[in-house]
Amino acid sequence: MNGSVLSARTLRNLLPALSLLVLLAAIFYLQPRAISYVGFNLMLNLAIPIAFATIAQMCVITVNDLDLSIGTYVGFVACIGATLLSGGIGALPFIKDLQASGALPATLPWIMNTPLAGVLVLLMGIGVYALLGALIHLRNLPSIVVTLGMSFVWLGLSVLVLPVPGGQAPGWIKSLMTLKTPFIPFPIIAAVVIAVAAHILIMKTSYGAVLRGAGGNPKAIERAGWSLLKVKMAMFALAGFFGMLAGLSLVGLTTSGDANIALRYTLLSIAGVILGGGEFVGGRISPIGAVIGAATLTLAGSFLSFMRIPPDWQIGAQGAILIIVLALRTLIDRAEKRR
Amino acid sequence: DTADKKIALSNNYAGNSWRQAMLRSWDKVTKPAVTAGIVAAADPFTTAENQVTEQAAQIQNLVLQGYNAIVLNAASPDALNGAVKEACDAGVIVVSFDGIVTEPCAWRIAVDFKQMGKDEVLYLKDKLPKGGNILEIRGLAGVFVDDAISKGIHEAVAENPQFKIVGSVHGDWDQAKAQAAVAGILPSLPNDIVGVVTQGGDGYGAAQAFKAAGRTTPIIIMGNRQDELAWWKEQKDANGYETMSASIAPGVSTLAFWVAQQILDGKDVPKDLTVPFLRVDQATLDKSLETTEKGGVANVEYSAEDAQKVVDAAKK
Amino acid sequence: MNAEPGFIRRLVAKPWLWAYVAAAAVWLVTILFTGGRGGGEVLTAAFTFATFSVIVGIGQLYVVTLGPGNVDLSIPATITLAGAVATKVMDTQDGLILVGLIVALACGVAVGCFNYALIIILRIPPIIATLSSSFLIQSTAIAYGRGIRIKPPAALADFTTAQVLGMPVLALCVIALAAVMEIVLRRTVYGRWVTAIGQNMRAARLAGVNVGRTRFTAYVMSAVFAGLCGYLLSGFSGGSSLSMGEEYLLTSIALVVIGGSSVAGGYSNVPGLWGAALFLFLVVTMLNTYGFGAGLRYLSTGLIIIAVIVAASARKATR
Amino acid sequence: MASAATPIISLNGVEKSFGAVRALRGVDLACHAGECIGLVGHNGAGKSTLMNLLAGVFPAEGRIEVDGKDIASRYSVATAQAHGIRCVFQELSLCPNLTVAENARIMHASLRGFGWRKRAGKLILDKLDEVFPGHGISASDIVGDLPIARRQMVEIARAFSVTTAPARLVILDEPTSSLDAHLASQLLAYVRSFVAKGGCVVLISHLLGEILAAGDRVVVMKDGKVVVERPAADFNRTSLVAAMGSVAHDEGANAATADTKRSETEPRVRVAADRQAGGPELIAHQGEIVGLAGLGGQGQSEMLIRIFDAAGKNARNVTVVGGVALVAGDRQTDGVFPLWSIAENITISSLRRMRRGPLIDGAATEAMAEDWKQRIGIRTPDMNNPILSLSGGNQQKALFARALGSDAQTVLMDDPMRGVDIGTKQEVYGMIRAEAEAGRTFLWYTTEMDELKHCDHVYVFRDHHIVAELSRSELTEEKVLHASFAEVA
Ligand SMILES: Nc1ncnc2c1ncn2[C@@H]1O[C@H](COP(=O)(O)OP(=O)(O)OP(=O)(O)O)[C@@H](O)[C@H]1O
Ligand SMILES: Nc1ncnc2c1ncn2[C@@H]1O[C@H](COP(=O)(O)OP(=O)(O)OP(=O)(O)O)[C@@H](O)[C@H]1O
Ligand SMILES: O[C@@H]1[C@H](O)[C@H](O)CO[C@H]1O
Ligand SMILES: [Mg+2]
Ligand SMILES: [Mg+2]
Repeated sequence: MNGSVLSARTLRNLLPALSLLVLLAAIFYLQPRAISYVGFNLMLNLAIPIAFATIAQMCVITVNDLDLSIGTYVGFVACIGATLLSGGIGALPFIKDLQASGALPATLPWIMNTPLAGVLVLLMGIGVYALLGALIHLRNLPSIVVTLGMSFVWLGLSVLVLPVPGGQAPGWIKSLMTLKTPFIPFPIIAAVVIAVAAHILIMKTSYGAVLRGAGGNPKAIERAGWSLLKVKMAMFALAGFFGMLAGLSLVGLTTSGDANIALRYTLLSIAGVILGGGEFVGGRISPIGAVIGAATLTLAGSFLSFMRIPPDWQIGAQGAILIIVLALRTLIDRAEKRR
Repeated sequence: DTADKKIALSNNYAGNSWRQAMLRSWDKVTKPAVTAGIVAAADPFTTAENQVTEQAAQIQNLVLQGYNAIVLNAASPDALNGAVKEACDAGVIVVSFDGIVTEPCAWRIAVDFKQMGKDEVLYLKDKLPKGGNILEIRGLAGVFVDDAISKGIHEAVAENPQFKIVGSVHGDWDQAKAQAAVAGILPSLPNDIVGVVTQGGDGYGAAQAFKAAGRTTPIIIMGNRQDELAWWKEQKDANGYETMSASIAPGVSTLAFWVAQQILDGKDVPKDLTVPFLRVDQATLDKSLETTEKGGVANVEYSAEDAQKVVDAAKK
Repeated sequence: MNAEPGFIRRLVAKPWLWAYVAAAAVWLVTILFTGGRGGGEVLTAAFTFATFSVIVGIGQLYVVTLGPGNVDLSIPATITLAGAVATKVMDTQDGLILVGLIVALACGVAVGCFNYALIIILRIPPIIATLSSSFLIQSTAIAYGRGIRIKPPAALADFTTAQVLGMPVLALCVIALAAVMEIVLRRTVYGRWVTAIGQNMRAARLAGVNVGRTRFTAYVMSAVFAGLCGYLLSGFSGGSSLSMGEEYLLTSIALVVIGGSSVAGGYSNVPGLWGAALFLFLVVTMLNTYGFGAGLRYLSTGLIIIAVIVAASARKATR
Repeated sequence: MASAATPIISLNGVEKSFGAVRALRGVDLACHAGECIGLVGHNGAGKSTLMNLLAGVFPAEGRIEVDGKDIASRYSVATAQAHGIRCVFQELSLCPNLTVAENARIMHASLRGFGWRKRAGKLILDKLDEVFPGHGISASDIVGDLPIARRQMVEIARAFSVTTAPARLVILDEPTSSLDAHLASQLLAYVRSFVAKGGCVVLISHLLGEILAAGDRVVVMKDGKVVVERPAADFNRTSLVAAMGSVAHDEGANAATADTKRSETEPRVRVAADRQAGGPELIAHQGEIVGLAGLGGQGQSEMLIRIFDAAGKNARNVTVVGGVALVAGDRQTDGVFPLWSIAENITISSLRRMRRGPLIDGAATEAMAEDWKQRIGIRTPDMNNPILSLSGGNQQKALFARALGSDAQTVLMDDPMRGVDIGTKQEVYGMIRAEAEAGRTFLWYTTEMDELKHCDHVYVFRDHHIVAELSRSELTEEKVLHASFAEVA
């Protein structure tokens, strides 16, 4: 009996990977040249920021909360990345306008051109996330409302920083994101590194067990003498950290910022966590699954594009593919149960 | 000869009448071109959600599928540069229009949105030399079209101080949204609003909001949508209402198609082309309304010859 | 606190109170700008537009009450589809108003059944099931109408824009609807079942609650209300458009939570929807009135929402 | 270290109120090394509250001395743990999403660094081997996958395991409520050996036999106060029950006596025999009390759920005539609606017949709640209080009221007496008997031999199959145990 429970669980854990493989097979069937070094580079490089965002969302879901602001936060980071982080305060459009109008001198003192300003703001972003965790815990607030509010805050800040899309990503991020690694395409290496790092951090470390436990039974964690406040703050700070990586890697790929760049990441990241086998409550999550989920979502887009759907139905087809991928999982799950 | 070349349309949004008209124009012009063997394929692709990241992925997929040229209505002028650069590096021609991109390797078919904003104010100046209070309805915040039109409006108002912008709301180019925003701000505005400057897709909503508030309808600049034109005509017939209407013609997508075809054909085409926006005036209203289908947008489509003329004009 | 008369104590204990307090505060700040001029008109406009969000908010509320993970993301697409189909069927003829209504509601029923089938047969988590189906519905709307704007029948347009003494007739109807739905939630077996499922689905099943039918009904109801909203909205704003539902995604969820219902399910109230809807409209109006640019407007909207929720929680803590 | 005479912890006049409810009204208690204190009292007497205080979960008024020093003001979970005070709470305190080893780590902050998982696994397994030999639990099992009895075993083992801080005082709040007799005796034996080695245990149980067998000293609580405190040797069952304020019932006075012949009529519940295992079919007639026996977690609950799900449907192999109601034993996951009042929790299954027009009749539901408050003795000032304000046993009573108050003809009971005090149990037994005589059918899963004696007919389960069928006259403890352990024996 014990053995069968175990194997059913392992199989369920394997499901995300299985759906990914099926999708890859379908892509190969439709477009054999997609399955190549160049093909993977093109199809998967945008999966990197999604994977980071999904991990960020997963951190929040672990403690039974939901982050509806991750998309706008990623956009905010991208805007900062394309301005403050590359050229300091001097890179902000309104400073440039002031320079153009002659209100400010053409050459600015170094302090206004140092990327340190960007680093500082990004660190503050993580700090804000930690504070949100604290606020949500101390006041026992529904995270959905707080992060819904925050989604407006981040969007507003982005629009203030970059009223019109633009800016320039720092060169080092651009070159990192377009790295041509030998043999194995960079996005695949990056995905594996992200998955393994997040897995070790959350699933393998001893404090990781406490963090996840706080999702499973917060009362038990408190009764064992841990501070739930610290746990919440840690998880939200982690979300802020991974969200920051998402924004930076995204701006490295797009090379410039845009306030509306990642609105979709909110839903995508939630879908990624669920596709990866995570659950909304109870601290049941899987970092590896989440990264696979992100890759699946990205590849689903490629698959559809290869299918050449009539224009009217292109949007619908994306819905259909989500349904099919998840239905596949249910079918395997059912078959396993029947056995 | 481009008979074996494949062209794709990458589109980031299909959820309004302008975009639907754009897609229809594309079909109308490219289908015969494919049948005639001018190009091998001209497939349109639309992303599910209006998102830069999704469109970037779409462009990359189109490259993988071996399209020789991508005609692009971009979700962002800068944020797609990474994907566009990759496409160029892979030898794919990228021609952007309406939502143009700044990446130097791509071609741009631009409409001078700023001028469009200016013209709206200049029209008001013509009609109302004494000036007065005006209300501005903007588009989607953070998108460059919104910024450009608004800049033009504000510049022209600065040059004509008899006008004063007493309120500014975002209607997101959506008439229901515009209606709600205008209805909300109207009560706080002075009674003597003489004009409403808009960006397209929001004029009808504004008219409804003025009507609901029981205020006299000022001169509302329209945005070429059929419902806007129809409302205008109704008013005109009833009480001689006068205004103007302007927007980019959705058929620019077909110009972009021909430009891409010519580049593939080895023709020398300048990177930056400008087309005038399409303007409807009191005199042309009836005719424009007649040729605009229900639910559509006043439109012009381009033939290969039209495109050639635009290119030649730019070379001079 | 003990000295307070019972009525006030009970009122203060209501979770929806804060939405109204916030709405009133924002309204006052707005008319402060004009020195009190136009206060009534602002309210009229607020009621007019809040009406549509409340209609979909009610459906969303029932779904959210079903417990963690339950949410209907297909509301915007359903609004669009129902609006498009209804206007096309009515084809501007007053005689077909009822037919149009039935068709719009039928669209809702179809969408609701489809959503629930995804959730129950394919076991797809509701958030993803309804998101996926919303893409399919949106495509259907595009393929069906291609964004064609047909004018609504005049009688429908008149009804949706009618006012008595500055109060929109439609708003009065929806206030009545909200009252009925509040009674359904509190005082009927169905309402209790919804709330029970939201707290503990397994326990509900073992207590004899017909879990399947109850959830099914909630999802269908949500879609039907979205259909109704699409129908009325196309009447109100002079026809349907492909983007007419877009803003109701976040709004419908925001109404539920700002209105004082629990996002974790099992604990909800309908009156809060109206407070929250008025509040959200008035916030935008206030910021527009004060001439805030888009950036500051977003920023302030966010901070105000957080402030309201923190204030509401302070009340809970002192209770 | 303080001298042996100084208590590990002593409480002086501690008080605790939850709003209007005064849960503790001045309690004195001292726990010394080398003794097992048996703590008894009616449901809601304040036992769990007192233990939460000892474990530092919430603050209280009064004097708390640990090792002779007054630390009431800064007493917390962390201080308690540092002084070797551990608690197995009445409502399980494991994280269901974590493995057994990870749950051990939650308790032991020192399990960290490289290889912590292995060490945690060994720690917990060694202790499980020691307390519950043959437990069948593996360190990598996800706790949520384990049946409730095994979860309880893990939690107990975790409380006794030692890393940096010693285990000097272990509080067990109804540890045996989910354990069968066999596991319970293993635990009690371990408690004795722990005490013999100088540890201290506070044992709370409603099974007085356990208290008398394992306790050195018995403390009786009533209405938030300690009313009696004497050596266990001074008590027998009857005197202990008397001390608690209930009248001891003659063993089996209410139990069915005559061995009624099974009816020939069509049964209310029939579950076809398992073809592979070849056991008997399960049958329950109108007015019968049918017991499902065996060790804990042998498929009895699953059988009840199967029958529950089959009601009103055309299920394969299971026929059920008429409506069914279920009394959950695992009240946290199967029974309680945590956001609701006691009244709402009780009436949920009966709403359909308490309608006036389309609306629920408020007066009728209120009357039903009040009626059951009286009939089953729920201790609360107001039935509109939240259900979670009730003590564990009283929550269980509310679940009973829900099922008995419904119009179901068959009541399924999933080890329903967990945490119910002895006085109430006797009353409920009586109620069940009376309801059965009035025609109701009961299917009763229980791990307590005493309760089987109330049944007309008993099916013994082992490894998800029915392995024996005993009529009232055939029922003996030996036969049940024999069937339960057939393979071992
Ligand atoms: N053991 C369980 N634990 C948690 N949820 C469950 C369990 N069994 C069923 N459910 C959920 O309860 C819901 C209803 O399932 P069920 O088959 O009991 O429906 P029902 O109420 O009997 O419906 P109907 O009577 O209309 O057939 C489903 O969403 C299912 O996922
Ligand atoms: N969190 C709480 N809020 C309000 N009242 C509470 C709370 N916890 C306990 N009580 C009340 O305190 C009293 C003592 O409860 P406690 O749980 O200590 O009883 P108990 O002796 O453990 O009972 P049982 O044998 O049923 O477990 C009860 O009246 C209970 O209703
Ligand atoms: O993209 C289009 C055009 O930019 C138009 O000018 C305004 O409406 C938008 O939808
Ligand atoms: Mg059922
Ligand atoms: Mg207790």
